[in-house]
Amino acid sequence: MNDFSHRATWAYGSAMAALILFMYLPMITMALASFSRSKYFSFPVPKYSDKWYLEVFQSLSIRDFFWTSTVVAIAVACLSTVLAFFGALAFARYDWKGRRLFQKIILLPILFPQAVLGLALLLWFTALGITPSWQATVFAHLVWIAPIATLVIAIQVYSFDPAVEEAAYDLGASRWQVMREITLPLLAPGIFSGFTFAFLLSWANFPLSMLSSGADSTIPEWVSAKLQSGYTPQVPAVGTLTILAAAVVMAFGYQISAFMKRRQVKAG
Amino acid sequence: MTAATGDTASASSAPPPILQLRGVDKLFGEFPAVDRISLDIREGEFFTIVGPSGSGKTTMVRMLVGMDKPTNGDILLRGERINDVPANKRPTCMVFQSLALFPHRSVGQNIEFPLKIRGVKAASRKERALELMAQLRLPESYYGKGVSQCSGGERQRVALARALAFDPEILFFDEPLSALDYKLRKILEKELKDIHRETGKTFVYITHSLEEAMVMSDRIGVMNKGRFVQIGTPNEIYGNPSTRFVSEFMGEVNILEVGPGPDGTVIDQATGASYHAPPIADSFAGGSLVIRPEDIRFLDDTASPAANKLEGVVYNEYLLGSRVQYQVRVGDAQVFLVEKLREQQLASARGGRVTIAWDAKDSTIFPTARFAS
Amino acid sequence: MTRRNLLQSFSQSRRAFLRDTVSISAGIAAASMMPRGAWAAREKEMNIYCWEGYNSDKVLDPFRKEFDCTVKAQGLISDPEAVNQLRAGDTKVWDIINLNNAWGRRQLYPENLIKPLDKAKFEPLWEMMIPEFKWPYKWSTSDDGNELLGMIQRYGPSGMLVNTEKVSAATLEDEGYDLMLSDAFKGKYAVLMYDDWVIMHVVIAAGFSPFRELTDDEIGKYETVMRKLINNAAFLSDDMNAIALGMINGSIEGSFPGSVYSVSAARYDGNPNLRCIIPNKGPEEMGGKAGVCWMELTSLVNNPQLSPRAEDFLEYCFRPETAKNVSFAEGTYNPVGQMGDPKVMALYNTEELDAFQYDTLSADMAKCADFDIIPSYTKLHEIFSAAVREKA
Amino acid sequence: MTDASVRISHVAAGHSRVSRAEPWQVRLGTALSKPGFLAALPVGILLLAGFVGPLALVFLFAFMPPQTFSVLQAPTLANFRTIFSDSYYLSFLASLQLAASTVAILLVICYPLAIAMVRVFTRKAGILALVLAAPLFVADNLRLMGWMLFLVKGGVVSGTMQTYLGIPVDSMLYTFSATLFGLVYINLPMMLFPMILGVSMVPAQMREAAFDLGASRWQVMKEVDIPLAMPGIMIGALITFILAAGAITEAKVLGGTAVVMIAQDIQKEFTFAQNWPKGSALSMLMIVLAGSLALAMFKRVDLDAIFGRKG
Repeated sequence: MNDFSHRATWAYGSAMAALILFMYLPMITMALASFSRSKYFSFPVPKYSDKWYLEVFQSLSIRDFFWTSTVVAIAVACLSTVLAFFGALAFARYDWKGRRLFQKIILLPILFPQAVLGLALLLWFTALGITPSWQATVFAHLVWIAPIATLVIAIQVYSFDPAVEEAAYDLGASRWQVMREITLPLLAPGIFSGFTFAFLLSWANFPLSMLSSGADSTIPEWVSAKLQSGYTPQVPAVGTLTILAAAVVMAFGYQISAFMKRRQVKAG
Repeated sequence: MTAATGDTASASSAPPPILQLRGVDKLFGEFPAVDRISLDIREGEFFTIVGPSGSGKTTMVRMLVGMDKPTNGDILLRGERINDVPANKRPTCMVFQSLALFPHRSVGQNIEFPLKIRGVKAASRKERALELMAQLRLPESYYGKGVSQCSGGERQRVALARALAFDPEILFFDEPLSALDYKLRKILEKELKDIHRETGKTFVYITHSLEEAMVMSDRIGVMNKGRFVQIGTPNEIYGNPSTRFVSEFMGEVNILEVGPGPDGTVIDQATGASYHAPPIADSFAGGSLVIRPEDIRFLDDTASPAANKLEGVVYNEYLLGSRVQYQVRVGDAQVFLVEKLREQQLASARGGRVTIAWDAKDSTIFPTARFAS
Repeated sequence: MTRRNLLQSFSQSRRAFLRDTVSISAGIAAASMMPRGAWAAREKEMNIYCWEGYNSDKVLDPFRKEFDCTVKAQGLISDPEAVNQLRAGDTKVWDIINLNNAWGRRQLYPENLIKPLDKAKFEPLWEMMIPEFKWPYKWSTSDDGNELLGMIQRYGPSGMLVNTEKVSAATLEDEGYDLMLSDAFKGKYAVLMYDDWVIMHVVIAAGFSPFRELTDDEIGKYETVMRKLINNAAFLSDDMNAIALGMINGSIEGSFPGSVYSVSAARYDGNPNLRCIIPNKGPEEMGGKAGVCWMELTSLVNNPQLSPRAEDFLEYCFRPETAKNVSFAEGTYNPVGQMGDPKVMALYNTEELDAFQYDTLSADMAKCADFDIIPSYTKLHEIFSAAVREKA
Repeated sequence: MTDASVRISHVAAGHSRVSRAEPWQVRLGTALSKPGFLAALPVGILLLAGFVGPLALVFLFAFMPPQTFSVLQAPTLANFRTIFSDSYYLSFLASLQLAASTVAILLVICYPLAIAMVRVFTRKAGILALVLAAPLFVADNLRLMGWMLFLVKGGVVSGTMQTYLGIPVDSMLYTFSATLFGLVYINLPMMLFPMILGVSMVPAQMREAAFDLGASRWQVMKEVDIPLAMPGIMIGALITFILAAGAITEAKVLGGTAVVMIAQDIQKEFTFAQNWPKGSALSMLMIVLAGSLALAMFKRVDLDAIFGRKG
């Protein structure tokens, strides 16, 4: 399987474990804080309580924010998947004159500091007279997320033999039939992970939502406002629930895409 | 449609052409990948296009199936111009080099694909698929199997079955066997020829291996730099290569650069030795003398008479299955390849002194193209 | 600082087209998922832009249920920014705006961004107010006193925060801002980065009133004080929870500036040793007052399609139990003007009153000048930013 | 059957090649109807309307008089003059220094981890990647708050030390290093994932060949591993550098504004200072910096090779 000695494997293994711990330490702290009865965290936690979770579940505001976030994330995921599907074909599948340039341009929004992009979009929306709303947020998210989804799908497109499309076409299928019968099913795992990524990134985004959403606040906006003034352990409670939900979504997504890949082990 | 060109007299005995190319070329920028080709392919024949990579054969077949359009010229199918008919509307189909099997579909679904596109009912689709699988010696149990689980040869057969399910008037093959190992390739070459007989369809096959072409084809067209350099039956090509390119392309040959000598002989420009060669024109100024390795003999008795006789040392010996090849060094500069059947293997090979010989009729002269005119 | 639509040459139709393109493309995908009709009549929805507190569940959830109405609320972090958003056209979005007292009278009303209230309907509610805010309260009316611009509720004194176990309240009150700015206090306090409030208190600490134009000489003094404040701070943060946490765990002893709201939750949570202190002596031109009193004014936005629920909400906030809930919102606890009403007062217990230092509240308020607009803000803010950037 | 030669005669006479010089309109038309172009169109339009447009507006605003809100005024260099005469270079330097340190630290941390992902845990790489990516879906400020509570005095670290070991530990927050720590944490996946793509571009055979030819482990790393993984490493470094240089939250939450980063200056101009032109001018400088870095990097990287793994 690999050319590493036991000792090296062990070393790499502990480095990996340390990394995972490092990534999750703040999440663990967050969970602790969310069960702390006191608003002001101290460790060891003097008194545990689940009241913040109860408050979260009872809160109509959080329910609204949750819906807004979800609606925005679904809209962003759907739209960016469609855009990214074609974008990925242009990125990786077709040979055309502007391809190299296109590949670079599409990377730029990903590389761009989001705080600055958010402010630029604020100017832009104001200039066009677009009222801040969840629709504007969807648009703002798309600018950043559609390119990411494009990359995710493009990676799948690279492993795809264009001759398969030609063969179907040659066997009498129309362009539309080729798309439906061959291209879409073959790219499905990539499209699916693009969708999942887009959904989750949109869900977690704050810098682009902040200035564009108007009255339609999302969960990260609520979190940020609460952190700045009016902190309660509801905030880490929501954070903990978010990571759990993300874990469920990702595990589910992983199962689905693994299933899809199993059905079509690449015919090389 | 415009009438075909005037070579009808010689073709009268042959079946009518099904596919005709009239001055077809394909330019990529200024570069002609296919250069003004005219060609007739006859109904029911197994026609093979052979050429090295970059010779334009793939570009050509892509135009023939409709994936690309020619820059100039016409492609006629039974006399109808089909330049602008897209691939999915043409009654032809192709087996791809990569086979292009649909990885997300089972063997059965792959074979049924063209029927499904045509709206054939599921039951009769399956019936036809199983029929084809039987014909191609694919076990019935493979029907539901994923194509990725099939071996190379099996996948080859699935691709062929899928193409046959389409029931094309012409079946194109773009080097479909190139990825297979030698032995399997040999088996499939013969199978393909059998299927050609059974179905009676027109096959157009592309390969870079003249050897493969020889086994299967009724006729072979050798391509180089976007043009056909020779078209003919395997025998014609083998026995009478029209240019040095063709003979070189057939495999390893001995080539000597020669100039005109006295009494119809030619003179080796490297060593100054003179050889007997087939008759040459008076205008012959120089060219290549080509001798196949299997046409060179070892003389047991150095005194035996022979048109061309040389002394040399066996430098190395290569076993090629049923045959043996020897590298014989003559003098300092010259190396000859000699090929013998296994039973004629030399007793003491490496380092042994030998006399090699060949007859004038077994060699071919290709005059160098002159620069002017 | 007026801000209009930037590309004024843009035709209305094209702008509408662009807007529609965005909303349609986004809408198609999401329309089916909308929890409630996005384009429903405005009887059933209301949008609030406010300081933290009004957007809490305690306040909004009962209102949602009673009026069967969607309420969207967003907390704000800066008065001037909120004002500018309204100027940029967000009056179409919001129904209620809640800002510190001076903004309504000085800017929102003159610029036609808020709607005056029905006096006959709302003036009687003033009966509930504590003596300091009895009718006619200056900041709730227009300059000429004719129009009622909004309703007031939460208020508080702003000065410094301190851990009284480390520094006695009396000492800090006597020595004032100078004590926190002395070298002995270096590294022992945090700066709460609500920019305009930092600037205000530094001007006062420098000995002037922030509510008039400052001379260059005065600005020079301000800069000296500001740089010292920033350089000596343990850290700068706009997270008042982090500052309170620092005071609880002992890594800092005080905060500059600080108001009751930034310490009340910690007091209620078992840390009565944290306190907001207003110095006893301030600049003479401020009548010797050293603190600033803020008072939130809740107004109706001049929204072309104002939700009829907005007025209901203003009334709703004056119900005793709502007033208590606003006062005891999730994150911060503040006194409210309605505590002048015994029905409201009866809802508080001792711990709750102690959370916002009710014992000294009147005395502290007496040491505070009313919050107002800072005329030299631009210049002062530049100095402040530079000081932060150049923090040693 | 010697008719072959007749057939292959190139029908030369009377059939001359049609001229290929098509008018430019036609050529443009064909270029625009290429499927690649058509497929690129939707995202292209999105980026035009949502990226190029806004940035162009920022550019325009950067030349408007300070404290104004319209782009229809006479352009001026006033904003840039103010910026250059003021101490903004400090924020730029701080941001660049932090970004460079972040990249340096992450290069060292992520390289062995990328190797582990690609070569050691080959089979579990998918799940590992998922586990490492999951935190990305919790907003940055929340995760940083988690660290704040972890490191603050009385938090997890100091609480543990104090309660169980009796060692008093002060707050580890509100310094340059705390900011750097936050940047390293937040940007780690941005470095790790491109690096994994890069490392997986190194063919195992090439490494084996190098070992076989007598190279030491170190030499193999220097001569084979790193040069071949370079495109991925460079993309990772680029993303990390630009994102770190444009960060705000880390410096605020963990750094206690001990360092002012340039994005914070920009944000302040847009919010508390209400000075859009100056904010835009600062943004322009940021954009120029990020843009030129990106362009320089793009020149040396083949994206097909990275994402298609066609090393």
